[in-house]
Amino acid sequence: MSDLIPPATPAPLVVIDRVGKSFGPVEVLKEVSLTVAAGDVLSLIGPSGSGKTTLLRCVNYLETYERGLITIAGESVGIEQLPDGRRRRKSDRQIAALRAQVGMVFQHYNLFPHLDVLENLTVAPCRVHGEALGPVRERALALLERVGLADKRHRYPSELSGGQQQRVAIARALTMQPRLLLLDEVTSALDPELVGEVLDVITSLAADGITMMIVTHEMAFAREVSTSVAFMAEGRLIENGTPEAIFEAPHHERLRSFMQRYRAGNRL
Amino acid sequence: MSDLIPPATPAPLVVIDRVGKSFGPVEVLKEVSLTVAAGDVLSLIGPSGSGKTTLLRCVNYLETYERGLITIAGESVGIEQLPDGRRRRKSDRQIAALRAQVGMVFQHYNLFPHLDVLENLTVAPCRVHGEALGPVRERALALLERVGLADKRHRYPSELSGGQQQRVAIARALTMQPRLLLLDEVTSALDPELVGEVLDVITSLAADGITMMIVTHEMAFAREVSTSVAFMAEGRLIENGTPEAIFEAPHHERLRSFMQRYRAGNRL
Amino acid sequence: AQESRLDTIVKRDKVIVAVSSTARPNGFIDENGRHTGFEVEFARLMAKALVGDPDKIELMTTTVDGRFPAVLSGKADFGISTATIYPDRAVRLAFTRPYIDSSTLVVVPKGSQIKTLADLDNENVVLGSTNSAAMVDRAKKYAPKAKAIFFDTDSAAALALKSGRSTAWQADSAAANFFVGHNGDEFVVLDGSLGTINNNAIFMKPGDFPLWLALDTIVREYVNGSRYGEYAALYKTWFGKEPPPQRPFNQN
Amino acid sequence: MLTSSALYLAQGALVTIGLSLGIIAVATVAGMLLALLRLYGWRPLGLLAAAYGLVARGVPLLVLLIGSYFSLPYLGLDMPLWLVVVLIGGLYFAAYAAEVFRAALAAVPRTQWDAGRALGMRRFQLFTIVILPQARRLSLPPFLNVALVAVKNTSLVSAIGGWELVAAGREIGERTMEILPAYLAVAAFYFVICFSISQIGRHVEKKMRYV
Amino acid sequence: MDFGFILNNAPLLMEGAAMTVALAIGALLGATIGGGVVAGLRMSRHAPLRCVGAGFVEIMRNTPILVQIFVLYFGLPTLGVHMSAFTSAVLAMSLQNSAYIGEIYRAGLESIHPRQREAALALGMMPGMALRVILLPQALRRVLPPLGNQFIIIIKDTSVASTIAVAELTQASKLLLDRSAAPYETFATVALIYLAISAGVAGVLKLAEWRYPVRVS
Ligand SMILES: Nc1ncnc2c1ncn2[C@@H]1O[C@H](COP(=O)(O)OP(=O)(O)OP(=O)(O)O)[C@@H](O)[C@H]1O
Ligand SMILES: Nc1ncnc2c1ncn2[C@@H]1O[C@H](COP(=O)(O)OP(=O)(O)OP(=O)(O)O)[C@@H](O)[C@H]1O
Ligand SMILES: [Mg+2]
Ligand SMILES: [Mg+2]
Repeated sequence: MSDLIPPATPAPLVVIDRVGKSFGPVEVLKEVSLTVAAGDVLSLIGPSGSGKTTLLRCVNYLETYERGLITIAGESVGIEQLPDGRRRRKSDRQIAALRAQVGMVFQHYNLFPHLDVLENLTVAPCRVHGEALGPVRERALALLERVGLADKRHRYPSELSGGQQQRVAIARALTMQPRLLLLDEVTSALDPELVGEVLDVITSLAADGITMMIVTHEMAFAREVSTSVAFMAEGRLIENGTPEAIFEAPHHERLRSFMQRYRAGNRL
Repeated sequence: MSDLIPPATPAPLVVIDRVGKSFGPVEVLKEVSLTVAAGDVLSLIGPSGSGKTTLLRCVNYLETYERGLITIAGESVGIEQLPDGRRRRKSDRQIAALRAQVGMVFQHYNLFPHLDVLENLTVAPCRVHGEALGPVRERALALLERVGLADKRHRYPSELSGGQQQRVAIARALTMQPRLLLLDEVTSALDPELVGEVLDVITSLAADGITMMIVTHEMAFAREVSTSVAFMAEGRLIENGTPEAIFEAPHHERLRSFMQRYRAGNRL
Repeated sequence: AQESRLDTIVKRDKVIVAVSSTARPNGFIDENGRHTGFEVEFARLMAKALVGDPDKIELMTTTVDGRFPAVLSGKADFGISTATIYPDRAVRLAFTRPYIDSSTLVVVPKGSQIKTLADLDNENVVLGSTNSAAMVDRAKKYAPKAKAIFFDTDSAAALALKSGRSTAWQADSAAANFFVGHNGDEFVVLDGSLGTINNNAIFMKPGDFPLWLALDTIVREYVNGSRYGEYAALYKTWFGKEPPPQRPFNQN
Repeated sequence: MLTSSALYLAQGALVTIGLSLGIIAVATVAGMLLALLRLYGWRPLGLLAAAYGLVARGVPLLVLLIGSYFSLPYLGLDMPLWLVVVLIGGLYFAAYAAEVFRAALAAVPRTQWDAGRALGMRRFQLFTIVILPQARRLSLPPFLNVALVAVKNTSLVSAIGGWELVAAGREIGERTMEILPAYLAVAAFYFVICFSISQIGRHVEKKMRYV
Repeated sequence: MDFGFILNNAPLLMEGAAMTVALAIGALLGATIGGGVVAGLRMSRHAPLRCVGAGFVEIMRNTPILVQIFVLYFGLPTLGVHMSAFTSAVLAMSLQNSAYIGEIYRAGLESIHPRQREAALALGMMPGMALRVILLPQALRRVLPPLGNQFIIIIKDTSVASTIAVAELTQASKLLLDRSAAPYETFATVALIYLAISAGVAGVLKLAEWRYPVRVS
């Protein structure tokens, strides 16, 4: 099984091994298997309701999964496989330690409304890692600068426009200096200028060796930024490969029709 | 002034006349003037934080404005200009009557969490306009069918994915059969397939003669669907015109640089 | 001048009396659910004298907190509810002459260190009682060294003695005798009474002379005069012994 | 004798239930009005409502009951006891309920108001269709608290000549001079009453668990 | 109305008021902390703990404080446990109000959108820290008004301690009433003192509300 992979080899950072999940009677993830190598940028694409968000949440163990196993750097996520085959939830401490290395940006931003922009960025590094405020502040301000919001550092989230909130959420995840970053439709509220900027940010992060999993609907973005692309539909992973393979030479019928719609939309 | 325009002439449906608005010390709308003819589809584009959402909210009087006047079909929105120059808020009844004719879809959907999907659609026509449930239900189901969610009619919003919620929100606004529809980044949470569908919906609505104001970051979408485009930056309306004029022959420096980024992004 | 309450009573052909339902044996609900007790039955005798029928009476049951407001507000015509005549009270309430002399007894567990009333004045004694002015004053006067604790009702004070929260309990003779009568194998009454005799009297709103005169006269006729026989029978029923002999009011 | 005591307590419990329901009904309506005044009302009226809340909550109910029941005759208002209790108790707990409702109403996000307004709802419609149903869920547990305190405070009516469960228990206790078993029996009756109310509350709360 | 005797007995009332404040402070602290424990149990991931929490809440909330106080004060000595009247009163009030306050905490926390907790967890916070740093500060503003209610109820519930011979304000007033037969003056005075104490607590809570405003957000 996947947790037998020795961590010394240049192993994939994330291994998703036949993961299944249901909400009540509804099966939303069906035997999804996928690996993400360290330094990879993986884009998850697929129609609405296909389970992309759910899969991302499982990688962070914000959602539990009933079947299969996810491992990050050889360590299983959230669940311990006991020798007798039973599954046991890991301790809160173990789960938190894992999450501290995995950054996540949500589709709904989920900023903390009672903290101002700067506090939103500094609260986790200071309280979770016990870092001193000074350097964290520096880092946070630099990140805010990078996303063009340094002047809004003392505003509260409710006083920001949608795109501004989105950028704060990205900066917040980055202030934790994660080794794996999960992004759920981070560009949806951004204008083309900013999409370009975020793209730059992500590219430079990739260059820094940060592994990323990105859920997105913007194919151009997916194509530009990622080293591999995975297509999901109805809870299954239908096809994955290099961006070229997926966009130029889709095998699967479902993916082909999806791409067709996309090209039809983009021809405009 | 704009409220002197006789309603008999083929007048513009929406007239925004030198509108200004501030949040405390921050001026977010500066002398914005714009007209939208009946049957027009206007796209509002511009960088994040430029005031697009705020302008849209003013048209619905969800946000008050301190300077200038907005009129819809010759009737001033929210504010009465008294002969002596003072401004007075209109009565709740007047404001509600106006809003009932103006549909709005929010960036964050704002569905009612305590009502199921169908109830979200029928509540306003039935309770506000006193229409009979029967025909409203028919209409609502037809709309749900059109956005591909007929099978989810008894789900609650919290059980839907982002894109599904987005589509319910669009259907909810349409059930009111508005003559003016305000859309705030309605395609941001949709995958390309659905963007295409929503596009179809919007095109057919335009064919039905419904006037629309659309805030969007997707230039391809803006170009395809709209009869005119307005570009905002830093609270000002910088330039407006036909899609061709804006996308092909931008005059203003600010718009040109914005378009450049967009093309750079889309070349991928 | 205002109409006297007396006329109201006669016209109404019924009296309204504030009494207690939680002070055995003076006023309580018996096993059959009937509201009875010495004071309640005495109230019926008052009704008999006032309107000619002991059953032409409406009993208004209040707690200690509400008994005085009940008559001051006029909700009740007068009250018979273990009210001791007390100088401070007489400023604001009108009292008739007393309808009973009661004494205060002290109950202790059998085998207690406390053998006499004099033993009460000791640091080790915890003296429980109800929270009435007379009890508080007596505790201060006769057992200043003892720790005094006060409860809302006699039954709570009795419970304190039973559970060891107090080592002695001072109570109205009626309540003390009743309790020891039921728990005779565990508790005894000390000899003698603590302090002087209390006078319990009918109380009413002040300033209504005709009513006061009528009530006072009726009480005199029961306690000292022509109807002593009825009073004596009532007394015997509830306290199991003869009442003090007829005497002029100022005797004690 | 044991059964007759139980019957006696049951009669008292019925009175307690009746008074409680009356008080809770008045408190709910009046409390909602007070909360509305404080949140959305004309400012001076809002301040007045706040002052009312402070005073009404600060003064013991016993004092209010005695003060009002025995003073109303002076004002020429000779209301029956139960009516005084329901009104005074209701207005008293309205002050508590108002705080609960105020917090719950304020917790409904502003975006919900926006959504309702955009659909052309007027204030009242918006409030009843969108805001109130959502506030109900948040207010339920603390409102249940207030309701249960109200139930237990009905025992104060014995001070003004009323009779209910505790009075019945005390009468039995004083008759036998055995107060503890009587009180335990009273507690059992209270438990049945209050548990029923809180179960209803929980059931409603569960049904509203949609977020 | 004649308040002369009240002035003469002012020391008695003041001593009573001081005892009332002492009882209230003890019970407020006990219940505020106990409420946290109760809410923790009620919202626990483990079903047995949730059951314990629910059972505690039902028993405490659905029986009168008077009976709980009697059981602690009169009942426990027969089991050999001796607590002073003051301790018994504070303990009984703390226990009962832990149930009430626990429910208030729970309602407040459950009203915070689950996404907030997720965001905190995703940043690597432990559940406890997410609670302290992210959830509680947001819940506080929704909880302050009902919490204020409960605090004031506690203050007035201290009067039950008079039934077990604690010389607090209500007992002092009953004595004064019994002595003077002046109910209106006595009640008015006592009401004012309770009002003053409650207003003090309400004032402190208003300060907190100033920091965590209760308004539509
Ligand atoms: N809490 C829930 N209860 C029941 N069903 C759920 C729940 N959350 C999600 N689902 C269902 O699971 C499916 C997958 O949802 P998910 O949010 O992962 O989709 P997605 O691929 O991210 O879609 P989108 O692109 O629209 O965001 C959807 O059909 C959704 O309705
Ligand atoms: N309540 C508020 N208080 C203070 N400033 C606000 C408030 N709401 C919006 N703003 C500011 O007003 C400006 C315009 O905001 P608006 O939401 O209209 O932008 P937008 O063009 O819709 O941006 P986006 O594309 O990111 O949604 C922003 O700079 C924002 O920070
Ligand atoms: Mg999603
Ligand atoms: Mg916007």
